[in-house]
Amino acid sequence: MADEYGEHREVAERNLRILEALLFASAEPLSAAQMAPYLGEGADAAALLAELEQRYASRGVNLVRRGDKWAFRTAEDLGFLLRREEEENRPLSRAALETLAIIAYHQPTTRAEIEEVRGVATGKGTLDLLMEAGWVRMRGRRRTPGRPVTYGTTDAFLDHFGLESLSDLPGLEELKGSGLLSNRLPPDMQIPLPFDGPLREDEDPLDPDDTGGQDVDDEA
Amino acid sequence: MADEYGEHREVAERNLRILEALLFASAEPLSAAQMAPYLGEGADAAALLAELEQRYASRGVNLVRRGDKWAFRTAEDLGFLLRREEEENRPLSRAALETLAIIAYHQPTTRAEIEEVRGVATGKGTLDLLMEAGWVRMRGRRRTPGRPVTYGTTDAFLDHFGLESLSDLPGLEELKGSGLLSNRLPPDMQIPLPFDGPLREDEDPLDPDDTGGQDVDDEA
Amino acid sequence: MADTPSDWFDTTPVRQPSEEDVLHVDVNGYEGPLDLLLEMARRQKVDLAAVSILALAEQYLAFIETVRRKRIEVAADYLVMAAWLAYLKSRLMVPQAPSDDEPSGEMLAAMLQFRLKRLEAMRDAANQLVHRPRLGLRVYARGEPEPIVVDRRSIWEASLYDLLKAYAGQRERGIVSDYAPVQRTVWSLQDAREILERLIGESAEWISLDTYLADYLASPQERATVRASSFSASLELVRQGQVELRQASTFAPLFVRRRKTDGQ
Repeated sequence: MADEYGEHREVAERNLRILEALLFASAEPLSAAQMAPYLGEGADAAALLAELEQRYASRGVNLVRRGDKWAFRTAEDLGFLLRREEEENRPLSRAALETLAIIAYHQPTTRAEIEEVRGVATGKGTLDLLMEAGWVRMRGRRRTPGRPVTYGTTDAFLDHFGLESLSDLPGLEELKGSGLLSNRLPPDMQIPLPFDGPLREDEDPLDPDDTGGQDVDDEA
Repeated sequence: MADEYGEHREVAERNLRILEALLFASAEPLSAAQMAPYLGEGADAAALLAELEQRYASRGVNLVRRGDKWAFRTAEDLGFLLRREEEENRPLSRAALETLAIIAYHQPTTRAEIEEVRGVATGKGTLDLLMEAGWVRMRGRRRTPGRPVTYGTTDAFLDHFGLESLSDLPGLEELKGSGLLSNRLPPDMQIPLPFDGPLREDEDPLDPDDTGGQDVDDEA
Repeated sequence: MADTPSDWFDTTPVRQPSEEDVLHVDVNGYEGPLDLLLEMARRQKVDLAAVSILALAEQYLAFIETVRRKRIEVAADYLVMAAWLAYLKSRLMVPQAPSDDEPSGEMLAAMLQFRLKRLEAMRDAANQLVHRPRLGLRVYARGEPEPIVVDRRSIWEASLYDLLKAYAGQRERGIVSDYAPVQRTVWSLQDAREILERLIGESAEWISLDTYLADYLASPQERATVRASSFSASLELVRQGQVELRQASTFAPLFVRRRKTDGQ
């Protein structure tokens, strides 16, 4: 009896080795049916795969099931090994800088309003980039037709630009004084006071599925 | 004491999992130095790799050493199962294979020496082809008149032909014993062994513009 | 899974089995004179160490002679070897004089034997190498490697000054476009036609077009568009039979008048 069992184990081990090699070398996940022809007569591929799955469960590489197919994959908790971050310093593009400035001064503001000030359409990538940089956030939705998303700046924005609060942003007179704005400006020109408090009267909270840089304007 | 050992094992297991993940993920062999940054502080990469090699020795996938690098490869005895349709798209010519063997066993060696062994001029395409395959590299220049380029094999050569190191070259011992690796008669002189380490005394580094299969002999 | 092993190394240029064939073989079939010699030695079916170098030299020389008699071009390598073997043969056959500094025939023969053995050894080595369990033929790497993904995280650089400059710049741009609209007058064909019809009225006199348009041509910015549009409009009126145009010569003033209708 012991002999028979030993022989059985030996056959099973050989089959397990074959499965290991097949799964390792394959460029795509394999089904039990695809691997069965390589196994010895009468082998139970499903049972062998279950055993292999068990054996690798605690290893750095796991045998995982994808639909009815199997593949070796790096253990999920070690996924970080396969990622490497490289940081790259890059100047912000002019479009992004302008968009950010408008959001900073005019917040809460919508994409349409940004475009009105800039005089050109704002690429979705620009807003995405500013949100990815952590400087701009979606605040809510304006209570106007189309319910456009309102944008505002973040604490990281203040932090990066060395501002204690938005009220530190220079006003009209200061901009003139520093020469950034010329003196021949129309007398009615105004620079808004940025507002980053809680939602305003004309703002609704974001919808539950407003997560990324989505904007209902796009779907219109 | 038992606790300390247990803790030590736990750390080792985690490091083994990391090595498994890294080596499984990569198609190319990795050196201990490349993997060390991912291991915990003070980990002995060499000892861990030896342990991993041992663990996988009887599996369908083995951890093999290729020069100073390591890689997971399917077990040699299962090769017959895995043979793929594609096989080799362009088999090596006899001239290329002989040249490769001469470089492997006689390295560092020059083109003139290769030609001496073969008794025939080596087409330039032959060396190019071997370098393109990634098996042969230019090592340096011999400190003799004409400063001929010296050639040697690469880690990819070891990997492709399943050799742990050059000392695994088939029949090396007998060749050494019979004096057939020497360049001249009488064969009772000191027998040079294939050497792919750093530049030898009689080798200079390559010139800055030695990139491809160029050889100063050609320009002469 | 292919079942034919890639045994190409052993199957490359098939060697001639009989002595007869050798004589007809193209020298180009060999990888040089050493290869040819090795082939001849092998055909003696003895260990290379036991091969008679003298007999080999004679066989080689005879072969080259045959080939040359057939006026087949023989590569220089083969001729150099033939010359060397002729020399070797003479050294082997003539006893060495004591005063002779040249290498003995035996030494030369040993050297040739060594080279043949070394070439054969390298060939065997190549054969063994190629039949090793090679990567991608018998041994496989991970079929679906998981490459390391490099996340390029951009650290955006912008100063408060950049930000303020961008903002001020935009606000000023907006103002400039509000206060200094660049207006360009363009006479449409429709406008030109209406003006022209009004000016010509019922005048049947030949009057130059420029005279009619004098008021409008005063402004230099508008001169081109006024001329172009009214000329086009006048052509249209001619086509409709309402006016007539006359020009004495190229670039001369263009005269226009109302066309007389029949029965008037």
